Amino acid sequence: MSDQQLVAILPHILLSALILIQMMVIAFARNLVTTVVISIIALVLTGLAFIPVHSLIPIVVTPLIVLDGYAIFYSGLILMSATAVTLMAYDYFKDREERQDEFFMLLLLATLGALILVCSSHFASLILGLELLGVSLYTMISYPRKGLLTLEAALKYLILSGVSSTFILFGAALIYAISGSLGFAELATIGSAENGTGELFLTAGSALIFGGIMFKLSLTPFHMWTPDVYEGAPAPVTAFVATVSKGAIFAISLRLFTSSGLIETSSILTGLSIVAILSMLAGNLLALKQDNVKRILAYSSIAHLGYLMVAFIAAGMVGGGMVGGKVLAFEASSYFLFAYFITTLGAFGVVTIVSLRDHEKDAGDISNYEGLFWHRPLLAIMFTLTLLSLAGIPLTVGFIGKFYIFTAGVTTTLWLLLLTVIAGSGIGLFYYLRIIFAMTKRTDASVSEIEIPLAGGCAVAAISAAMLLFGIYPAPVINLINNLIA
Amino acid sequence: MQLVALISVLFIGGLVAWLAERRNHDWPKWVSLITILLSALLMIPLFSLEPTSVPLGAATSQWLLVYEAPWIPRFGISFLLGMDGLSLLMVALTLFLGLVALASSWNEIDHQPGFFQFNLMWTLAGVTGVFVALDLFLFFFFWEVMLIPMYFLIAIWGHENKAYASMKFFLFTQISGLFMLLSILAFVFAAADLTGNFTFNYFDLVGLNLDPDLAWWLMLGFFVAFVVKLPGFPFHTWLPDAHTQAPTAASVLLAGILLKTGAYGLIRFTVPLFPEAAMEIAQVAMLLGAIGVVYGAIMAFAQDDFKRLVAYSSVSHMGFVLIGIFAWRELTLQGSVMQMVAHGLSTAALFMIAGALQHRLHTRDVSEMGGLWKDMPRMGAIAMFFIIASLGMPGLGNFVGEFMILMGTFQVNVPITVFASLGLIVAAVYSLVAMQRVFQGAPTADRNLQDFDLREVATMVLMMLGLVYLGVHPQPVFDMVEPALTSLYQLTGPMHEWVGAAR
Amino acid sequence: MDPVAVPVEQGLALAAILFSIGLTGVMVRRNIIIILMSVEVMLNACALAFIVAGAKWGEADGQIMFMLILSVAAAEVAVGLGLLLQINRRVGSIDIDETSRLRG
Amino acid sequence: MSTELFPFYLAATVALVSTLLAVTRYNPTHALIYFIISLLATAVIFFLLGAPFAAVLEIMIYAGAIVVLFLFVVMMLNLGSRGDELEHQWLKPKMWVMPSVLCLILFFELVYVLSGPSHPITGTAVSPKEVGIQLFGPYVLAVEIASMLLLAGLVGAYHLGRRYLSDARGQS
Amino acid sequence: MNELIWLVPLAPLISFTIMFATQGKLGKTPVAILGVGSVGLSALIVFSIVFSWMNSGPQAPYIYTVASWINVGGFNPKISFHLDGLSLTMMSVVTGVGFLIHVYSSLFMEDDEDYSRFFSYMNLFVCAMLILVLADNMLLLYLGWEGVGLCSYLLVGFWHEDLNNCAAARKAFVVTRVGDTAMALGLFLLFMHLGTLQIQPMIEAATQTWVAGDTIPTIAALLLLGGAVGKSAQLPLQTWLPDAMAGPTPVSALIHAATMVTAGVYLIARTHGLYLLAPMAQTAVAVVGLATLLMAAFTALTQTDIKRILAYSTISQIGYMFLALGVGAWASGIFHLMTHAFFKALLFLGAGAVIYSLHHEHNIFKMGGLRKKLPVAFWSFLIGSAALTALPLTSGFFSKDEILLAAYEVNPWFWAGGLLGAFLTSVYSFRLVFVVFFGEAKTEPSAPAGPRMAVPLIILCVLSIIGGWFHIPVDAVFPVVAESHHDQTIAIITPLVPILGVILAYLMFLRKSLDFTSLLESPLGSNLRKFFFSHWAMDWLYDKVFVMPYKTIARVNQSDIVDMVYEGIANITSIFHYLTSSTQTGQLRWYAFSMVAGLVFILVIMLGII
Repeated sequence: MSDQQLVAILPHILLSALILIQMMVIAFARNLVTTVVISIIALVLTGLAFIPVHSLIPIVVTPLIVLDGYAIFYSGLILMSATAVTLMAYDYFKDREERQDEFFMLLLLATLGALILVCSSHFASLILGLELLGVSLYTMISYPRKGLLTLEAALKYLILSGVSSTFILFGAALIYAISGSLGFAELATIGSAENGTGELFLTAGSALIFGGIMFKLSLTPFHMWTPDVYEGAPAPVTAFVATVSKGAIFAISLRLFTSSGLIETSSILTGLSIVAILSMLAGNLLALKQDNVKRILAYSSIAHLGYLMVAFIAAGMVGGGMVGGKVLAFEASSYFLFAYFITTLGAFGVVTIVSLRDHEKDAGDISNYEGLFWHRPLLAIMFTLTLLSLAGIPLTVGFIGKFYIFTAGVTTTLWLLLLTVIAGSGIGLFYYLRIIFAMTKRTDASVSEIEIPLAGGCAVAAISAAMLLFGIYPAPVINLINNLIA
Repeated sequence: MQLVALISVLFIGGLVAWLAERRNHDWPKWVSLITILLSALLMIPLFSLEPTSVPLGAATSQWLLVYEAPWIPRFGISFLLGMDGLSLLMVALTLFLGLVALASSWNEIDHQPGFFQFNLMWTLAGVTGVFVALDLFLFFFFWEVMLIPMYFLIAIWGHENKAYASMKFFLFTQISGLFMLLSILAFVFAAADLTGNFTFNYFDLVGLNLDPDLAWWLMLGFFVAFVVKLPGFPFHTWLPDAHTQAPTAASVLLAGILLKTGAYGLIRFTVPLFPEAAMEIAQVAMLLGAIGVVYGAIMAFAQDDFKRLVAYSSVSHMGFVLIGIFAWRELTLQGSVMQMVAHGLSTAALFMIAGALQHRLHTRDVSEMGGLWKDMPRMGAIAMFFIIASLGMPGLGNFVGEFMILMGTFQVNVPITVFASLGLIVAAVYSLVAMQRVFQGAPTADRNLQDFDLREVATMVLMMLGLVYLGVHPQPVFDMVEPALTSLYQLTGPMHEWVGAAR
Repeated sequence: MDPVAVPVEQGLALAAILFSIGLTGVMVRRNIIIILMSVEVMLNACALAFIVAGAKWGEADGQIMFMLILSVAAAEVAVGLGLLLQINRRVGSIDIDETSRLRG
Repeated sequence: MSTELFPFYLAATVALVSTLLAVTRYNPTHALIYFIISLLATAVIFFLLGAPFAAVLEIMIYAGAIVVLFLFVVMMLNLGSRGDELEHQWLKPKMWVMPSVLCLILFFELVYVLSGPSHPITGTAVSPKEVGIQLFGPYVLAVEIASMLLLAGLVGAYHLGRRYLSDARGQS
Repeated sequence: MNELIWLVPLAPLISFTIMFATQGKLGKTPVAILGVGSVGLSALIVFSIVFSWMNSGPQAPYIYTVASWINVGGFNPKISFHLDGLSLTMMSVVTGVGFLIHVYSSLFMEDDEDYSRFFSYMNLFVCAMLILVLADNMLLLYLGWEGVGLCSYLLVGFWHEDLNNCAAARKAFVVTRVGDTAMALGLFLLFMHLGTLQIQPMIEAATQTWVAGDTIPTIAALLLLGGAVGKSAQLPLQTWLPDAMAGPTPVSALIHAATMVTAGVYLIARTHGLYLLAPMAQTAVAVVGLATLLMAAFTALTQTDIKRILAYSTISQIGYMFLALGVGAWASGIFHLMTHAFFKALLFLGAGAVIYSLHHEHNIFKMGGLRKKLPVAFWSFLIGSAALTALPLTSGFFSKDEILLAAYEVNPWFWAGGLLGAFLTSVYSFRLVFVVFFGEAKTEPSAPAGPRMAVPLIILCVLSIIGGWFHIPVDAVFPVVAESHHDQTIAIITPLVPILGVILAYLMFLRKSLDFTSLLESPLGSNLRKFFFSHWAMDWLYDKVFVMPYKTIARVNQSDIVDMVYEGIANITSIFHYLTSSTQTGQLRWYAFSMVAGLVFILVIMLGII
């Protein structure tokens, strides 16, 4: 392995090393603040370590890992999200579980898994990254062991996620059987050379892989675990599942399907389109009259991943005229995910803060938010912003994200999908507005007891600011994405 | 820069008003007042501007002011504002009605006045933005921005059924808005294929030779969004609910200016961008307008809720605007603009009266009213004036608008004109019935009611003078919008010929 | 020893059958232990498929994937059984239906 | 059908039958023992396919470590027969119908994919040495990541399996 | 003097504005001075103009432009006044009679607390009417046209605490609006083809564009006729006028007798050039007039309410004017308009005096024997009725005679019908006189009205008698009608018929020597009577055909059927929500099942099996 390659995986090495250091520190001097500080340092250092990497891209490090702009962008997103979750989790667990330190270690491990995922170029690293992420998450979800709901959520996630991993594995095995290769890029050359049976093998394999990925992305009909896990898991962990986990998996699946050329098969595109439509409709319909905010966010994430699939599908379409379909599709999905990341983090940040009062149960029910506008206006405004952003209303980053989805769809003339996006957005508005409306109710409810903690408060405030800033002036992020991806 | 300042003043004023609430419960409304006056002050120099030479297609120039700054260069989106006579008039109306709305809510809002004023100001800012935005993306941006504060105004300070009404309002406008977004994007990409230039700039997009089928669909996206907002039949059903449940100030803004954004959009975008496609749909649009005129009037007649009644009358009146726009003659366009302004004033006043009644009687049900003239002669007389205005009495602004629309449309399509003219009759029916049920008859109970006070009378008189002025001396308004309309009118050459040939 | 000339398709078919049996187990059983075991059956089927494929190409990759699957299985089982213990401690049962409260 | 393939079919049949029995037993201990048999049969197949190293690992780690872990847990839980009875009540034959049908469809789809001209394995056996070279060559990072994966599993199992300090204090 | 023409409509307008702005804060005296004085000022100016015209002989039309109004795309109506013989005549009537009625009202309405509001409306009415007659273009005319309609509405519903008055007022407005809309359409049609609405150029252009009998001028003329019919209460839009008697009596005198209802006549006379191009439309005018005059006369015979009798007589008399216009006797029509204004105002004001003295009693059969107690009223009625009946030497005689003779020239049937009408007129007029003023007293009147009511009555009495000798200066306006050579017998029969009617009325109602009771109580007779009494069941018919269906539709659709579509969409969405959320059972095995099902589905699709 050359020096350059070592530098290229420096972030991962650094993060692993710091995890080990953290473990040592926990073993010898258990202290929550120290642990959290180490976590933050680890995340920041890892982020900084990408700077030297930037000058080397694209670079292949063993067949397993490839570092390019795409990977760097998603790594950045993941690290940002992990940092925010760390801050929220600090507030959340401060007074809850008797030993909180391991949580932060697991958080770092999960983050490492996600980082590996986004830069993997081989089924081995794909599976390992996926499992590193997953295994850490199982424990994170069930971390407050006293709550039954958390255990149930973790168990459901563990079993179903395990099943979905086997889907991916079996699919990979099929593909390997026909192509003799486990690296993504080689698939592109082999796939076309094979005869009819090979084609079927490839398609069946990718269908299986896609089935597994759809589970992780909670796309219909693989979505059923989502609301239960979202509701059961502690709010910061839900934020992590919703952002890091889904984002990383989306990134790798987009890379897998595009670099292997699988996505350009028309039957696969048809399947993807149907899944996307079903997700948009089912996600929004399920949320329509839901009374639990965490479940609403779960359903809305199903719908959002459906929207994201529009960009995914656009990446497989030829054409696109002026702006080039594939590049735009990548750009669109990246921006949309960026928007989705900060919006979701904001939403769960608020849920976390509201949940701090009650140690038994997270603030799920919509009634927990009534009157928030009048008693904790700042918190309410931040939540309103996130909800509007989820709904894709201007002034927020979610609007630009949806704009990108529309753009990607329009350039590739995916009219049916876009009409579904419109229908879904329409239904979506209903439940987002319901939450906002609940917040504006005039009650002298107990929301006035809510105290805004320093760490989580800062995180949510920063996220809201970013939501507004990049909603109004998205050019910096767009330029960044273009520099890294195009 | 003046335009940027104008919009920013309103945005910032809203924020300040909100913050001011922490100091004193009464400060926000004063902040709002100062904000509106300040922006009005900013507008004064604009009235003396002469059109500059910004090319717009092959047509003559109409623009008084244009401001451009880069925004999202990736897509050729810029922060492009432009003002011509039409925009100027609409912005002036916006500010005036903002003032009226402020006056109508002066003593009405006890709950969270700061946030109320914030929403009021931001609605005004959003609407102002809509009227001056010339980048399609920016236009859509403002189009949506004005919805949220309006949603809050209804959802927080509305009446008993506010959740339903605000939701309906938002859903209708938002979903139709997404269709427009789809159209905008498809249009921009189609245009980029055509010109090789990737841009949302109105000036660059006007006058392109699109594929007719594509243009038709694109036009439809714009059309739906604007007609829902207008609101045209059969997309009008959000309006009665929204108006009924909204607080007075919001009703005033909604009826007075938000509906006008739909008409403005049709004039500014739908027809000039897709003249041939608009030509194809013109007959249908006019028919929808005519149905709206009559249907709205019949519905207004049937209502027991005073605000609902006025809301349906808006449907009826805006139907004329729709007819006028799609008849697309100089006469009808001018008539439509006049109708927009006059309807803004008369309906705003009627909503103020409805609000005042609700404030005093705690009901909007007209069957519980009656004989109120006796109790409140000033209000009765003023209400009579506006009822008369809204049924199209010559000498007042509404008449000028309606008459010119019908007269111009007659040259384009006789049956539709005849049908729409029925609206003149049914308008008289519902207006006078409303007048009778609310104000006439013997007082039903011994109510000790406060007649209009000085503030209310002053606002009303201002609007009355406005309507009379528009009725007897409308020419300044016509002159103001004339360059704008003429150049838009020239842009669409073929449609003009077609309309002329249709007889 | 040279490998037996098993047709690749038959090897994969065996893996597919095992996979399906495991899947059925997950769908039918209520005992969490057996559900976990069924997942292991599926993982094992995948491992078999990789070995078969690796044998077809005569490469080490298949076996390496098998080893990775082994570690995955180990990690999952460790956490899964930990969860199981905790659930049994809280609920007093390892019946999946008795722990189910989240729905709607 | 050549005799050469006979061991393969025998092992395959054993694997199939034992796996079937494993997922249908009411008693978890029985099920796990059938699973071990299935794993052993699989190991034979691995061996036949020219992967002796994998076969050894299958027996040592899969059957010897992982499944034994299961057995330990079953014993720790000391479930008695209540769970079996419940399972017995629940597992009516009709419960198997829909899932089995679905799995059959899935299976036939895979068979459809596999139903091309046959590709007999022609390669040579891959020795443990070769595997080792590969593992610490191109796959070195995978080994590292797997170590982190096991670390995560370790930490998780530690956290979940540990009793609460308060509980422990209460008992002592 | 002509230059002061702008002040004529302005003076009442200013007065209106002041009173509206002060909202009853002024005392009654200032209001009276302002209200009466402003109209007086207008009258003064008008009569000085008349005087100067008389002195200088026929003059060319004088056009005074106040301001430009609208100038858009070739449509440029101005606010400008057209002064010629016709408008001068109309103005004289409006301001002259109007002034008298104002004077009268200042006493009649003295006890009303809304005195100021009353005069503000009256002034606004005068202003609107003056604009109507002075307008140089059809748009301005339309402004006045709608303005008088509005004032009519306001004044009929003046006592708005009684909802019946409001309903009557609304009916007046809406029914006339139907006609107005037709008229507006006529204007659109004319503008489309002629490019202007300025009356004189428009008529000139019309004559250059079309020849007599063309379709478009016929349609336009018929549409204008629609407007005229509405405003002048002719068939089929006459039903509002009797109900409009709900207003104060001076209002009835001013609006529903003397001035506003004649607007239709004025309109047709003003646009007679168009009717000359449309002989069919002109015949329609005559037929409408004839039918209306007969129908209203029959109805008047059976009425018992003093004001309703007068109302139907108004409708009938305007029918004569239409008849005149229809047969081309333009000047006679306008002449009858003027004389009718005198005697009808007289009759109404007289009726007002009676009602005033009898504490708002309207039923004539509860009156009687008032001849001695209310002499002024009695003489007013007598003279007014005589003029109405067209007894020789009264003003009405001259005008009606001209009309009938002209009608004979065109079609003897018109003449015969008109004559029958004249006969009926004399019967019902003198029925009224005899029942109210002769016989025994049934209600004791209070003191007769003061001089402010008496003086206008006396002046109008004089005018009703001598009005026939006035020469209206319309020769220059209308085409010269060829000298008629009618039969001597016709010329003799025509004035005799009314006298016969008077005699019949005398015998029936005063001497009671003729008794038709048995005839009236026969089934046919009583039904016919009911039929006439209900004004030929027109109200009933309109109620069933227009009002009820409209109300029913409106009520049925109160909650907006269109909204149900959207509600339906919302409900379907909700149903889908419940369907989908029932899949979230929380059962792990179901979740796994759905995953496998999904996988099967994906495989099926991706493998292209389906």
